[in-house]
Amino acid sequence: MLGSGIIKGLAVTAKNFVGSYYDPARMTTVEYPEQPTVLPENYRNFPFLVSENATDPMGTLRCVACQICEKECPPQCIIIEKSKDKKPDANGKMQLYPAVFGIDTSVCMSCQICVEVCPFDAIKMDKVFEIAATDRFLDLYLNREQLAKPNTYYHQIHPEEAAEVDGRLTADRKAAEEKAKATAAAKAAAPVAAPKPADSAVAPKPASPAVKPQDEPRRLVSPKPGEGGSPLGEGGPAKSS
Amino acid sequence: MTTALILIAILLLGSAAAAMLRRNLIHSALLLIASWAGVAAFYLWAGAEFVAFAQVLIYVGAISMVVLFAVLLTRQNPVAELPAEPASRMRALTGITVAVCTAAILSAAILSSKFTPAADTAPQTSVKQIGLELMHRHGTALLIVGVILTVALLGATILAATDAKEKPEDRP
Amino acid sequence: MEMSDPAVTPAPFPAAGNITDAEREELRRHGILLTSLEELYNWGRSNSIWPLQFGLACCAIEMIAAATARFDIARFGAEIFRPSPRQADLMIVSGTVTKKMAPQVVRLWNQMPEPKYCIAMGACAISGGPFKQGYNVLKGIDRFIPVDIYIPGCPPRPEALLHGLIQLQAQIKGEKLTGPDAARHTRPEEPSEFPVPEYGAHDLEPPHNPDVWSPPAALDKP
Amino acid sequence: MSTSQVSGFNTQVSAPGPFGGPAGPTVRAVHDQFHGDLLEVSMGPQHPSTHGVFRMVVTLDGEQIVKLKPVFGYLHRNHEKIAENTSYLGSMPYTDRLDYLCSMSTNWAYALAVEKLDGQPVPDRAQYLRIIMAELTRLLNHSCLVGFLFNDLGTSFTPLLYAFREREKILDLFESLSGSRMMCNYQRFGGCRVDPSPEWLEAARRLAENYPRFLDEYEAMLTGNEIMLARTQGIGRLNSTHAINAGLTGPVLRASGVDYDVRKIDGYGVYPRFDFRVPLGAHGDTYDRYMMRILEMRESVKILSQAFRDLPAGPIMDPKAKLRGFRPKAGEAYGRIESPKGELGFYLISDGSPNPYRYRVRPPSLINLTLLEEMCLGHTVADAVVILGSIDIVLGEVDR
Amino acid sequence: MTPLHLCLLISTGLFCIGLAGALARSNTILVLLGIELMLNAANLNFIAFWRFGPPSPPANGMIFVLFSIAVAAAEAAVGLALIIAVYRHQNNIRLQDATRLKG
Amino acid sequence: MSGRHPLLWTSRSQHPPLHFTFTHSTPTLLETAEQIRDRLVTRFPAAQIVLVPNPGPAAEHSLLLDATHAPDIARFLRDDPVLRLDYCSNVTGVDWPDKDITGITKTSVPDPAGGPPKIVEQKTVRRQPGCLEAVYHLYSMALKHGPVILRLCTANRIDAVTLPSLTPVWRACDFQEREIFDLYGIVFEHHPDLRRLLMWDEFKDHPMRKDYVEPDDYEWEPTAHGAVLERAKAHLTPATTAIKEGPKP
Amino acid sequence: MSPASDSYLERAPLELRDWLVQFLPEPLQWLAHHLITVVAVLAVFGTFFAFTTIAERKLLARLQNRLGPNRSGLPWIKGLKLWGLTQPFADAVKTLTKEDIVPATADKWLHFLAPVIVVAFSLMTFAVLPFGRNMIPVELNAALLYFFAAGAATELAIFMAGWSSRNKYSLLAAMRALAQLISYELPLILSVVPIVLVAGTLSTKAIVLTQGYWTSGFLPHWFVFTPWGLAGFLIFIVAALAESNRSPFDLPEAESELIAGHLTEYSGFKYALFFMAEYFGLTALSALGVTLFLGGWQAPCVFLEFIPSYLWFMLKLIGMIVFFIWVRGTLLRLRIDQLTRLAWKFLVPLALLNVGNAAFWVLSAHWAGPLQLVRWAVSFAVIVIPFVIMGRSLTAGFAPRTYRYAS
Repeated sequence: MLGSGIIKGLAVTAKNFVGSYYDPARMTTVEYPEQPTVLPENYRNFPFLVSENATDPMGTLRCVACQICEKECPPQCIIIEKSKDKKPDANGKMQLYPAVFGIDTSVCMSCQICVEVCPFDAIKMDKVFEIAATDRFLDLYLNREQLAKPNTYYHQIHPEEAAEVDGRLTADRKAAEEKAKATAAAKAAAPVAAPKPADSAVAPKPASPAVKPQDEPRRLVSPKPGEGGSPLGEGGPAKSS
Repeated sequence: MTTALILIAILLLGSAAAAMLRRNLIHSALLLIASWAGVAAFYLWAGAEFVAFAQVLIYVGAISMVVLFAVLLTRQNPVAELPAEPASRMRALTGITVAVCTAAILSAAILSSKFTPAADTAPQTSVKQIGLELMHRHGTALLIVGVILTVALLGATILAATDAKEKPEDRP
Repeated sequence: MEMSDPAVTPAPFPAAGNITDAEREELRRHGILLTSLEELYNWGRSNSIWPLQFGLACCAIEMIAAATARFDIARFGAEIFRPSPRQADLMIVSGTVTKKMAPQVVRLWNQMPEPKYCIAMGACAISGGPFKQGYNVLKGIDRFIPVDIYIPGCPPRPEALLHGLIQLQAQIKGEKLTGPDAARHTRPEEPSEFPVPEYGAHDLEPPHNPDVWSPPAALDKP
Repeated sequence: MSTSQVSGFNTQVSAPGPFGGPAGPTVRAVHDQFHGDLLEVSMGPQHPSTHGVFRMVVTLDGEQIVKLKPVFGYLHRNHEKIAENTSYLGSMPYTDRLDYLCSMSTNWAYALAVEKLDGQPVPDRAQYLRIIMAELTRLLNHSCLVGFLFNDLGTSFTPLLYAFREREKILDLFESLSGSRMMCNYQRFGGCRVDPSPEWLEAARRLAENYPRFLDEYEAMLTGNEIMLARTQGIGRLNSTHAINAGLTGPVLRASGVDYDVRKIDGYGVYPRFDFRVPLGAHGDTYDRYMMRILEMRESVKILSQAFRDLPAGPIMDPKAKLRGFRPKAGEAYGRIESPKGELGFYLISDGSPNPYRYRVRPPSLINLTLLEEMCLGHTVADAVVILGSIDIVLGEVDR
Repeated sequence: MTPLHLCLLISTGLFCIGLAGALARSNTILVLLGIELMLNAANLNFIAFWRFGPPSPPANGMIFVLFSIAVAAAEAAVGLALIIAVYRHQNNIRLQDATRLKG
Repeated sequence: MSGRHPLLWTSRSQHPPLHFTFTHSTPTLLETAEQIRDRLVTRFPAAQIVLVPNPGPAAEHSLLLDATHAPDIARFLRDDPVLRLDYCSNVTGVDWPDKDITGITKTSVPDPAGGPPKIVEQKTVRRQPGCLEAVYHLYSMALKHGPVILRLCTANRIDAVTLPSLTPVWRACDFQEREIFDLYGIVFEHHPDLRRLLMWDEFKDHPMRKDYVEPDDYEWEPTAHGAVLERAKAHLTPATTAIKEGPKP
Repeated sequence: MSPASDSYLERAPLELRDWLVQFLPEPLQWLAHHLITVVAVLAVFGTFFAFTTIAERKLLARLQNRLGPNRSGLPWIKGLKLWGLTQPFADAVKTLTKEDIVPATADKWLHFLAPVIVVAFSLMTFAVLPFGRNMIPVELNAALLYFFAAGAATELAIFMAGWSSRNKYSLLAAMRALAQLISYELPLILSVVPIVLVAGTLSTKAIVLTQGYWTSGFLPHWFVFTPWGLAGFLIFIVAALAESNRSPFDLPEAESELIAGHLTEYSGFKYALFFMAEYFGLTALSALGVTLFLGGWQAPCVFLEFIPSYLWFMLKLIGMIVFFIWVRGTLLRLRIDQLTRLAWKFLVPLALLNVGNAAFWVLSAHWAGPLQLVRWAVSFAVIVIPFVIMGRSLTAGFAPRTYRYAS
């Protein structure tokens, strides 16, 4: 009969109306700012750099500025500049470190490819998503200092993954140590060669002072349209074809 | 009492005259609706409540819709009427002359005639009374009107609904 | 009008000692009246942000998701997505703005009545995002219209949009009606409509609006 | 290149005055033919029912459509050009953004094409996982599509919100597995990225088990509704010959009664091991297209339950598969899958370098629109919106 | 001057405006509307006499007006239908052009 | 003709089919590409039909048709009862720019001294003119097989860029050919409605061509490197230097 | 008169008014009397409008398993949420202060007049509605006629809005509004005719009074509890939905088709006026439905009469509106031709039959005993049989289908 379908539909919505008062499967609204969002462990938003030590993040970055992630990043939102000097890493091996490491979160597509390709477990995905901002450059471009977060933080946000990574890293470290011991033994056996002090240096040195001057507040330089100096502001309909 | 009447008359005549003068057909139609509403106001003033509401219901609610529909369906140019040609200017002049003459003659006749003074209050007529009157004394007329309406509407439908394309506007 | 903020001492008066108590009282009342009006006005606007029903790409789906049962943007009174820009307060540029679409976006922005706000949602709307290398992709909607809030992410979670909305609400609540830091829409010299770019033979003409957008040359060391 | 020829084809209809004043030549021609007053309405690119930034230039006689020209390109993000300048792996996250409702199946299509290009085998467990993801995606896409369709039909968002309520449950699964709600970036050449935990599989199994209950309620709400029947039955009819010739695929094609499902034809992945049926329509109208989705969802649930039952143990990634520095052999390949919207294909030409020489997406959404005008002619604006909704397009894929 | 005189004068005015419109305008719809105005003028008279005129059977004036309104509605419907038919035929609604009965 | 096709320039065709395990199957073609080619050659003796082999593991070989006969051949393929290729799945445009081919001819020059003949390598650089190509993937819905791949090549990339449209044969080509016209600039003759599909009508370039240069709407990017940085350098005045390190959080 | 009419609560509003009026000089008392009534009606229904909007948003949200607006709070006081009940006032502040845009090409006067007219006329309809015992703003003999006459003008305003905006979507909406009005005015009026026939009056007050009886104290003699009344009520509801442009008949502002229809070019306060008028229209029609079919302000049982009549009226009114919201949350929209077909081929014949049915009811009023049963049976049959037959022909060709699967 005409209207039976309509009544059936009304019954369904009525059921949902009533259900929304007692049935949690129906009432799924999360009162967002008050009720914190529960993010799954695998959640990824933007990358961050893992540093071993919370007190000296810059000195203990795992990143060795190999620039693989910079090359592999599909939208090319990572910039790395290698340092001129070397620092010992957690294994005590002398490594380069990033003098500049920047991620433009206004471009990043959270694809996690940088994490996947990183051979050093130095870059991981963060879970922070409440980063709405009012300035595109000042707030959304993250530099080394903003990106560096300690390993403990990593453990906090991705416990299982971090444990697995740590296990792997300690295994590597052990292997490296044994290897070093072996070589040392070999070297000791060998008549020449005194052990280098760097090999036994376990404690990482504090950050190189060379980096410091760059860590100063940056400032946006806007071109002044009136002064005919910089052509940058105009951009202009430059036709290249 | 008379002041109200004069106000109503100004609304009624003014909007009717404006309607007839406007170039834009939609404006004309809307002004005419105002004029019909003025007529209804006159009825209300005269104490013919029922007729006033019927006037609004039928004129403002139905006829005006049909008129607007007709205007929209027959729109052609943004300018509703082409610039006046000599012939149509002639027509206009004739029309206005005839109307003015008629107005003069009728006004003269009205002003010269004498009527018995009216009762102070409006004749009390309830809706029920009207209904009974309609059904009894004017039953035949009612029937005839009904038949006319039906035939007219059927005719209108047939006229407007040519090539099998039925349009809802043809059934007021 | 300078007394909009009661915390600020009225400047045009020569000295505080010259005003009588009655006058001071009067001034205070004015200030309170104005601030409470301001507060009422901002309260109304911040609690009734009707977004334009306007989605561009992937982020639009997350925008819809923000309006659905789980996240329910309605809690903030912002679920009335108006399809007509005439009734909208907020334009959420959700997704990639292509050069072909950019003139329409600017036109829609122009059609919105003041006070109006713009949220650039997602990487594409902010800077062209992952697609910024594309020949048909506009590198950020802020090249043509002013943006109030940027929400990075690709796409941002619905919660991130809500977070952006809360920030916008806070921004509206802090707006002043008068004075030097008055809200944009109260200043007549600020444009409400922006020139619509035209389709050119190779690119949009102009490729950006220099009045709205002047990219920094670099982040410079002092 | 003769650019003058390009402009010669510029038959863009000029915008008429509010009352169909000076319109373009085509409109005039139609005017003479139909002898009525025509109104040209441009629906989109910002329109509530064009499912994104799609635009239809519609010529109306009263409310009836006498001409409809789709206009594309408002979301042309140069996906193909970018992919030709990116590594094979780098294009994977971009495929997420093609059909942004079904990133999992788009991922698969691309992975399939690359695997075909390189001769890369895939472990069994990964194949099963791919099927699970693809069918979950189908559930998600179809239920959302039906919601959007009802929205176009004029409900006040209710069915859409119910669909999104279920979608959130699937998205939660995707998120906990791949890390992202929509842009999963889950498939890799030679397998999948993450192995789901037993709890995840249990949750997914439970979801698939409960899905028919949701579908029943969903159908009870509006499938039998008289208004729904009157609005969709007999609207936008499409016969099978035209549909085949126009290259339509997916539920739109099957609604016209053509038995063509790439899952059955190609038997890609491990689909031949699954027992499922392909529903076919008889009328090719909007209602059939709607019902195809509903019935396919029920079949998807069946596939899912079989997949959860038979999911083998083992690696999820071919150990020889390369992540970095991947250079497939020179050659070309066309890989296609049955995405929820139809046949989604990737055509790749490799010259042996790390970037594809040519990267082409065969977008089902775009090609399914080929017959939009024919389907809409003679119907009203309200129907055009519904017909468009029933085709199921996603602009990311249409314009790429 | 009694109210009746005034009413009748108003009615005359309305009638003549309608007459002028019907005669002077070349748009068919306006001509029809002019005629409607004239009918309304007649109705005004009915009510005026019913209210202020010599005693008559109760409600007579009102009933006449009701009939008149009904007829006017019929007239409008037919007239506008005719206009639409004419428009379909000759693609405009100018009175001068509608001179032939045969197509 | 055969030597002209870009896929035949290099020695790709010498690869034998590879052995590998493939977990996904493809629908089998009722006839191999060679068989189809042979049948077409007998049916259309005037037509030039070249088998373009696919050296990759997919081994989907294609048929290169000449432009004049292409519509007839296409119609034949569609209606042929053995093939019934009623469904054109995919139409792709490909740009093959001009390329310098370095050929090495080895000639053994007999050593006048009577030793073993000396092998002299002679390098020849041949400028191979490029072309624009349209690739059609055909399937049969009736017989459920496929794909048969057709290729059509334009004479060059500059002025002779017309190809016959196959839209009259398969409606499915409609939008795809328009897209190729838009992005590659191939003009399809007898296409019912050849307009730009994705870019706006006023647009003049063909952006998917390999030599397309984007308009330089440069803006400062914090993470400029590679090509972007090169482009940025043109805009940076010597006075300004981009420095990527900012304030501490 | 039942004793309930003497209760203090019942008399309170009227006595308050009389008390206020008595302070004024004699000649002004008439004016003040009416002014107070008007102000009271405006205030009550203005507030009612505000809460209808929030109720609609919250109810729809609950239907859709959401929470709906719940945190608007109050200005000047931080941290107060008030369950979002102040949401309409925030909206009001916002819309009032919003820039008013008149398109350059628009017909300025009509564009301005349309919202004014629509609100004015939808408010005018409230004049003849009896909100409670002795609580009727204007007592008119031809009250029903007045109601429909005033209501007819609102669609005219929608037409004006659509036409004057010079927007194609608006114009299409204007055409739709006209077609809809022409189609649904008739069934609406025809659905009311049986009431007039049985009650023998056009006065709303008298119609409510005729429903003020009970069988054995708890079976009220509301018209909806008769076969013809039920049928009339259903037709009335459908036609009222159509008249107030509510889903499933919201064609003039069909969002998915015509952007916002006739409202597309309206912003700020003018838009708010339309919005207001829509809700006023809905409220007025619901109130009319309550008056005509649901016994107006009458209590459903004798022993519930202690609750004041105006509260009963409000309760019923809220019930009607909730029903309308429920329908809106569920149903989808008709197409314009289906809309007119439903009116002309289904509702109008059914309503005409119902008039005949009511006539039979009046003629058979004296039947008693077993004849009473026959009377009910006949009356039901006269409605149900044509309903089924015409319903079948209306949905002819439309049915759920079964599908085959590929082998």
